[in-house]
Amino acid sequence: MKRLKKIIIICGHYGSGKTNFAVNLAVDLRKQGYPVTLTDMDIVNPYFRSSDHSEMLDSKGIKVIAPVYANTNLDAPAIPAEMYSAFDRSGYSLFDMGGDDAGATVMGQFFRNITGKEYDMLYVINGKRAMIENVHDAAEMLYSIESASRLKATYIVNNTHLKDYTDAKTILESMEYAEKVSEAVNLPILCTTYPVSMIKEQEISATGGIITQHLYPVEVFVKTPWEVN
Amino acid sequence: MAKVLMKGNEALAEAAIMAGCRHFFGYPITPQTELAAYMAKKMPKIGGVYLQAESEIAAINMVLGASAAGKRAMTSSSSPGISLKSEGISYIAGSDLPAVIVNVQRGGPGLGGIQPSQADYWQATRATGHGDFHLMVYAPSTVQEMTDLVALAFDNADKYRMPVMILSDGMLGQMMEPVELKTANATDCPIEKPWAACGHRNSRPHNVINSLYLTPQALEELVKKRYEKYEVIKKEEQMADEYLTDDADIILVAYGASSRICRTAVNTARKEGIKAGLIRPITLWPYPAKYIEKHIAHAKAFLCVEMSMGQMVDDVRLCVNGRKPVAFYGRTGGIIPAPDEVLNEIRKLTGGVK
Amino acid sequence: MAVVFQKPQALLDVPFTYCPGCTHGIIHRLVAETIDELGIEGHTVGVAPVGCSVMNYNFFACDMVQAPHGRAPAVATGLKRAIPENIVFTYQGDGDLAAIGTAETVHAAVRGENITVVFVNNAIYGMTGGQMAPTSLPNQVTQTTPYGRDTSYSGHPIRVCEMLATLEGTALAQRVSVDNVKNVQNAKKAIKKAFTYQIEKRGFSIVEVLSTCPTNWGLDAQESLQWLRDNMIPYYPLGVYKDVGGTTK
Amino acid sequence: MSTLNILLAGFGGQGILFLGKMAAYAGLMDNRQITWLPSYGPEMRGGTANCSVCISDDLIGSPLVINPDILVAMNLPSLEKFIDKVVPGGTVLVDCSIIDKKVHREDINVFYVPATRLAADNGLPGLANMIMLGKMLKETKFCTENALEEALLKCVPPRKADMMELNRKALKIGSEL
Amino acid sequence: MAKAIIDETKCKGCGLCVAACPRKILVLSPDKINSKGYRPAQVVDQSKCTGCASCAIMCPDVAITVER
Repeated sequence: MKRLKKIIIICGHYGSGKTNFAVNLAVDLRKQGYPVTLTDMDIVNPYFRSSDHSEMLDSKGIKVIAPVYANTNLDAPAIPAEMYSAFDRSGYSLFDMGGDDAGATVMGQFFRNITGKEYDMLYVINGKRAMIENVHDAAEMLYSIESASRLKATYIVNNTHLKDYTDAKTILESMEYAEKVSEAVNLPILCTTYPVSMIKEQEISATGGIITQHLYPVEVFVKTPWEVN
Repeated sequence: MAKVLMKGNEALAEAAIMAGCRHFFGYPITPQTELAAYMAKKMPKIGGVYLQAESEIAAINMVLGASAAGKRAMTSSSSPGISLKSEGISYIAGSDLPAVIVNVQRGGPGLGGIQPSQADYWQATRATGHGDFHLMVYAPSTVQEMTDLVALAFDNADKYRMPVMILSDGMLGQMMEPVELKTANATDCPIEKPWAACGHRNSRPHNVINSLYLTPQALEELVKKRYEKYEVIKKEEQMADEYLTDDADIILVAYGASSRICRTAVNTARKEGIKAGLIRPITLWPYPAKYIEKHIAHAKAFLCVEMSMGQMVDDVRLCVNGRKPVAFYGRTGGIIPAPDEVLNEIRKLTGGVK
Repeated sequence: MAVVFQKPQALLDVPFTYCPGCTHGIIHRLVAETIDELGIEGHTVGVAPVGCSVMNYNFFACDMVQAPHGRAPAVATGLKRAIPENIVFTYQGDGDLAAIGTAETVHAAVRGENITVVFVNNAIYGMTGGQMAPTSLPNQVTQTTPYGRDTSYSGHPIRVCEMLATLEGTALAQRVSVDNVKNVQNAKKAIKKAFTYQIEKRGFSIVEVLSTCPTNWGLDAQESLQWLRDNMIPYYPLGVYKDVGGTTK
Repeated sequence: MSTLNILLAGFGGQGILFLGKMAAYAGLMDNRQITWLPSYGPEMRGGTANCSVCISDDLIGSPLVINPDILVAMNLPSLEKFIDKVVPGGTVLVDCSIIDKKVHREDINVFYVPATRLAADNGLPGLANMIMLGKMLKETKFCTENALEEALLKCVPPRKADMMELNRKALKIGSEL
Repeated sequence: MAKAIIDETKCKGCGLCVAACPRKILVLSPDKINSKGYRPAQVVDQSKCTGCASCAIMCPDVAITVER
């Protein structure tokens, strides 16, 4: 996979799998020996957020910064001042933005902290996710995220999946969708993910299709309580 | 004290005043309006507060405020109004505040009608608002009992720091009976309330009344603690009245107005040689299970009679737990079952009528 | 050297949990300074709303009661009627006061309820993540007006002070802002006047404070103040909308 | 007979509930158990009104009178609605100045009282109810005379003391019919 | 001589004080990073401070004490 800038912002439609991708990328970069910070900027969703995985990330030496009331009973979207520090840290700093333009709006207040710095913003898409399955809608969504966050995306991450029903065919077929989105928004595709616990890379090649994108194996971290182990 | 003739609603109001209640917040709704009118007339004369709120929602929250300040506070309404109060009741329970809420039930659902009903049993005993909590629920069946239970309701609300409901109905609210008002010297804050938010006077740390807990663990712990208290209440506070149950084959179970009908039906059945008896729950939560348990061995069948499509019968069946048949008879929509209709059901159970 | 500015006593030594640059903190401080200056902390009870400032019961040193959403004026009414010798104030946001709690607000004013309302208007729902508030401006983009607030469809913003000024029971209705030093000082005077009116038993007093929401506006702290000046003040002019006048202090 | 069930029925505004209250208080003054239960439509005035009064030596079960021992009917719909419910041997008082229909049951005692006309003739407007009560006392002896006088003292508020004599006069007219 | 004392543990680095200071003697620290990793406000030239308290008046976190 292409080498990314030190500041990596992950955005997308809520439910597209942003958080799971962000957690995988953080773990991956940490494994390569870099210092890694993961900032949970999601003040919109109360559940299924990267700070849910703080303990695991912590044990791997990944610094997590979360909203003040993340994982509490209160849904006040208070941003801790510590979030400013994420723009100054050594190593990789990942930002898991909340879904949609709503999540992206939160990034707006950090505009000055990021101007003049190099960053990559990854737009995570899922061709099976209702509301962005249509290429036009996926493009619209990106534009509204970009305008709310006052930042520009640099890559597309094709994270198409259907949860338990994901199979090699789902992955292969999604590549065409990703390409269309890529063309529509004029952004390169960084990778296409596949859930490594469910599908082997060979199975995707064995479908007979042509693999046009970099395949990136991901663990499924974001789970419902009854899916654990 | 000499007996006087009073309407149920007036008796409730006077009893509350005698129990030390000096803060009443209401909103008119038939058939409980006399209660508010009585308070409006009486409170200014004794230095108390009667305030007509802009809605039932506001009224219950005024109760929350007065109770948070440490005072005995009360509100009353009828079925549709109680639905509106349910938000505030949940907050009162979640903030461990005492309060007395009166429901003079009428027919429902929706606007329903103004005639008496007992169709809010589930609402009172199962879900008077969102979240895990209970109210103590008292069901008077005479005007005299309306007065006696109000005093008890205030005492227990303070003792257990929880909302208590008087679940009455339009018939009891509107009817007159002789009442003996027992003199009481209660004040509006008869017990120490060190938790009250009434100004710390620079002599203690600030008190906070709230129902928000930041971690699910803290919230669970608190709710569990409240449920331990509920267990104590279940053990200590069950109340029921029994009538001719010792040798009864057929045991009727009814509360409030319908228990009055049943008493008449039991008398007639006895004249016909049918051994009928009546258990009349006075507390609906905690449900007086032990009174039913006593008679499961000798009773041949139970008959639950309600002014609803059958709500309390669930609790009777839970108590009897399949050991004996439990039948149900009810009228709804504001219709009061007639003693003859109940008698017919008793006859059916004894095999007298095929 | 003398200390000329420090944390007021009526604020507990607990860091605010608001976003950086959120002006709730300034308004909290003004209320606390007022309580200090009037020497009333020991007999003041505050009512916390539902909204971002729901946890302000952890910040104010006086006794506090947390109310259901929108019901703070009703809870305050109950408190004030029960302990009339105490000072009772509510601290409410725009959703709490001007949407779900409109009836409670209007009728507390109608009754001339002798309480003080501190109304924080930032034209958006902060707590739930940036949805339309009753005070959101025409054409303002929020989560629930993604194409801008269309007044012909979603209705018009409420000007609370202007509305309450028409009511007999209102003793003081004043709109202030905290976007610069001078305005903060004016806001302080208004809040102090409102509390003083309560002490003098003049009836219902409300101070509407124009405030910011950097997080949900997607602007930094300074840009937010500018947005307030450019957009909110023209729609919500600052000033005294009703004042029974003649305060003795 | 340990329980006497009385049903009073007519239009709203005829003083039906007051009539019931008088009967109930009279029972109370005789130291007996009593209940009083009104029933009316959603409209406060002008609709039908009826009132159940039970007077008993024992605890009263149902306060709702379905089969009355005594029925006082002050309009036609009330008479038609309740006449078949009266227990055999029971007593029915009909205001015959309003109801021109006769009762056909043979097993009950029916008294036709031109109460409304008598009230008007004697300058006692609105006191037809008290004339009916006087007649009811005479025919059923449901309470002692003394108790009825005491009930009057309880039921007529002091600020309407001038009404007291008029009420007494109406009761007397009824009891002498 | 006047003095503005900034409590770095309370400062959230929002910068409202920087904009409010009429003498322009406040900055968000260009080199210092506090224990939580971000740049708190600091006074660059205390000698120019007049003790007007504008910074403290605009501080949403009551992080500034002013002496004069």
